[in-house]
Amino acid sequence: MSIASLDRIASTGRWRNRPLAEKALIGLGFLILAVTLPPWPGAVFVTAAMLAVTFGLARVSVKLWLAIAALPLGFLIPGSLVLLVQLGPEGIGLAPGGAQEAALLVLRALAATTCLIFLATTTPAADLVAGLRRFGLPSEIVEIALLMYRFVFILAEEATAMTVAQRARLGHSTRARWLRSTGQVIAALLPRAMARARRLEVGLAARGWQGEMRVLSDRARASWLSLGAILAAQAAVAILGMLL
Amino acid sequence: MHIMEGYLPASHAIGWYAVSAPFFVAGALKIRKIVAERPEARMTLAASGAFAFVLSALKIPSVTGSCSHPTGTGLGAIIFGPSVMAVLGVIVLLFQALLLAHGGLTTLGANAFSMAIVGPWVAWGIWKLGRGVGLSVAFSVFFAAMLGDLATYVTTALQLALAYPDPASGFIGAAVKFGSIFAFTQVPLAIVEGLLTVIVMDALAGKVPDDQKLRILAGEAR
Amino acid sequence: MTAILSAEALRYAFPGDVTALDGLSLSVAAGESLAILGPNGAGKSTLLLHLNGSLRPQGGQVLLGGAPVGYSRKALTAWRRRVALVLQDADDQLFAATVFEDVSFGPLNLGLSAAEARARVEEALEMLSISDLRDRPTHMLSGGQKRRVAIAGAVAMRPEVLLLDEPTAGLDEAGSAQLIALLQGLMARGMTLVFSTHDVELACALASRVALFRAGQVVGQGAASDILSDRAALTQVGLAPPLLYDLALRARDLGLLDPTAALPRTRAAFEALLQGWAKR
Amino acid sequence: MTAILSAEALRYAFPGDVTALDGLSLSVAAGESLAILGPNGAGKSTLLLHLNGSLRPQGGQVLLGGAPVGYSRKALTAWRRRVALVLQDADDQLFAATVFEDVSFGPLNLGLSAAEARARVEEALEMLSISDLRDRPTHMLSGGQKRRVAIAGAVAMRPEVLLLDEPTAGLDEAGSAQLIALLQGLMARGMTLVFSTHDVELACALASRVALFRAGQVVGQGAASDILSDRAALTQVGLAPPLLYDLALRARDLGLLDPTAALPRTRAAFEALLQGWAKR
Repeated sequence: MSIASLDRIASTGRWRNRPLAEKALIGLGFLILAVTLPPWPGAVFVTAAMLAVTFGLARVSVKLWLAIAALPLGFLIPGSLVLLVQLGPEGIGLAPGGAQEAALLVLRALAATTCLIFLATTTPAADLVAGLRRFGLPSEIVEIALLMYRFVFILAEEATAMTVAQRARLGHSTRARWLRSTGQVIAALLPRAMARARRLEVGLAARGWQGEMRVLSDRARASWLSLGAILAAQAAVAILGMLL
Repeated sequence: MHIMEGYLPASHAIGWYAVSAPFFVAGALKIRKIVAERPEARMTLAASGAFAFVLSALKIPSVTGSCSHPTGTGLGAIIFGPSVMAVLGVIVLLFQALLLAHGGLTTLGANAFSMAIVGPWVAWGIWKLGRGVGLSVAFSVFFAAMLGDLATYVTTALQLALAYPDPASGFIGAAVKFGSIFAFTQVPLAIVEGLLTVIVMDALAGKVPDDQKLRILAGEAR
Repeated sequence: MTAILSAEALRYAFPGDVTALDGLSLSVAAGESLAILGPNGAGKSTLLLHLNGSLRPQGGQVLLGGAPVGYSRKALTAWRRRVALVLQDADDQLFAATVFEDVSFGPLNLGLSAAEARARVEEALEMLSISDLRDRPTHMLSGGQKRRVAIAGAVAMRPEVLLLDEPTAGLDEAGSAQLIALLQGLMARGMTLVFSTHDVELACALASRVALFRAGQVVGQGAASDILSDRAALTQVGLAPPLLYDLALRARDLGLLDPTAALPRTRAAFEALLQGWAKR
Repeated sequence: MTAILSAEALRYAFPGDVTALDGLSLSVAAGESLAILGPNGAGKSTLLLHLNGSLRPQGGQVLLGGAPVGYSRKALTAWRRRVALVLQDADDQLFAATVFEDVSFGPLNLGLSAAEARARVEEALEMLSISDLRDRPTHMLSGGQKRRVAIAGAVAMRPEVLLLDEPTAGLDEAGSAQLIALLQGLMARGMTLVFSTHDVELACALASRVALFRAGQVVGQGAASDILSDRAALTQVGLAPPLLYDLALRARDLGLLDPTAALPRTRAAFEALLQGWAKR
């Protein structure tokens, strides 16, 4: 997955224009349930609910979802297997109850990951960060984060182009050459990032920038009804997860 | 090494948020002050953060054939200073979670502690120490980046061990287990990152100084 | 003809003694479309940056409505309210997450109410034919779309003068043609345009007046039809007349065209000449 | 005619299902100069990135010298030794402090000795007429100079095929003309050129053959003179014939020009026609 891939999926997806509050409540609400409910069966319910919403309602492609999930799974496999063994005075052995602990961990981590991927595939990161303003994050920090989001794609494109150019001239054909070439890309990127920052300063000053970065938002508002329905569903999952 | 979403129990997730919060708040206050004095610092800080993000997305073909990535921790700390890096690092981690599903939201506090706080402070400390005792720039940069990197990995391993102590040997045993999976394997990568950072700092030293900025501004002279 | 904006004996050198403007004077009249035409490196962008106060001259001065400008924050704000600048690389000017949000930045900076700002944004989106892009993420737009969004962001501030740096650079034929038509639409509504370019064809299509730049100086200026058909003047800045003018001038030399007849500005106009020659 | 490089039914889509190549096939013959002509967003750059293995097709295959290519590190190295790529933005490909160092990057990566690499660099600098810039810092060059340095960096590897993405984008008239002349010089030495452009005039000046691109497919190809004078074919990709062709075609329709006569490719050639008409 390249940097722009997930963002593109979120920006072009079917749920792009659904109210932010709805998506945030679904993703974050279930995420909280995923890590607080007993993994069995709570996390299983969360996983089922999230996958249903992600694939059934938001219509995220299963193939893309799997490609995104590959990275966290790469962590989860060694991270759960390690619980199977113990280090005792007599050396390495099977941990008693390790299998169960690992299984519960896998259930919880998977449930939480489905929530994260739901958010990532339905909501552009910029929308989520902009929403942090309402949670009291200082506007300067939010603005820096949003500008960073803009710069990330521009710089990533430049870095990719530089790497392509170096590969074309065989700059990555051995490990030593790779190291030198990558160092050169990074070194070339930093002054370019700073130059971009200065040009943006000129560009925004020309638009009457006074030091604050206010924009009008034209986003859909969530209805209390839909938020209530989401909360009700989450309450049901919570109750089921605790009782069963 | 980012701890994945949902890997830590809720109590640990909250605990690490609490540990990281003061560093983030201190950095945020500092940034507010900088931005109040120079509004345009927003752009520079954002570009720095974006640079750190893109850096972390560059893949390193590691010795074992699998791919890892530089953390950029050392480079960032040396150039921008550790307190600002705490904030930029947290934003970078947030974007990594949302744009790459790398790391997570519940584990953001823990990842921020290892990658945006411990790593930069260690790197910055070693850099200052190295320069202080008269080590050359290249060696100071190398050790700062390498040890900053290693400190990050070791912190991650300790965080995991704290969450999942070994049934027989407790925290120590778990630290060895997680260390052998998530930290010791990273030693060659830390060395690579050290070397890479030296190359970058070296190349940067030969780059355009600040007084060229207007030339770049004017576009034509680019 | 009153000058709405003028530069008087501007001097500017970049660090390292790279002279960009070398005592340059130029006036912009209200309602005109002025092309700043010259090769790369002639100081065109540097002049535009001076005309809205992004750079401060090391010598000479800029006059706005006949009065010397100030460089205090307040003076700059008032100036930029009247004179908007669109940079060559739209990525240097767009920052918000969506098109609508981005275009609203300028109007809000003017201190307008949300309702008023919204009306301005709608109007600007409409004028640049990008109303359908309003919810699109800015970083996912094509080059031509980004350019139009950047212009909309400037237009939404309802400036008197719009400065554009290489407005069609990087656009393909269809994209250029569309942008030229949109800019002509802005002119029809009374906007004053000043644009830099190294493309004589663009100058021919869009300019009412042309100033020739070389090495930080104006080496010739006048009505577009005069300057763009003046081979000698264009040659000294390393350019040639637009192809149609060039051929028509040649035809005039050969007696195929009446010396008093207007030169053809479009393919269609030249084809009309061909028809005349075919009938002879 | 043997194809030195060819694409067979290439498919490529960017994440989010943006199709860039849609079953595209195209062959490059040794010694030709092939223009990949189409509007922005037609998939031109994406094809070039496939032709040197920078992107891997999701369907179809690339053939080099008739044999399917591999994507192992070794195969890619051998491939890129024969097929060089120059990107559109020269700033993306200059890394070293000076021109000489930068051009030596490729030869050194080929594993050549210092002496041999030096000879290659000198030769490449010579071929691009930039020997006098050898010790200049790369960041102090003009746009046109940077472009030539980037091409020299590719030429120094002595590839058989040179792929160029929008080689004259952003250059002024003089810069373009110079670059076109230099590229013609490379062709004269037997280099095969493949370049992308949305500029029919560039295709007219440099290409021996033209492939028309639209929406990730080749919708027409043939000798440059045929394709560029085919109004219908060009119109379907949103382009028009080069101005001179267009006028000459019109003249042909009007009976001013013999239907079998070659169309004028330069201003001088058209002026010769004008002289003919003046004498009638």
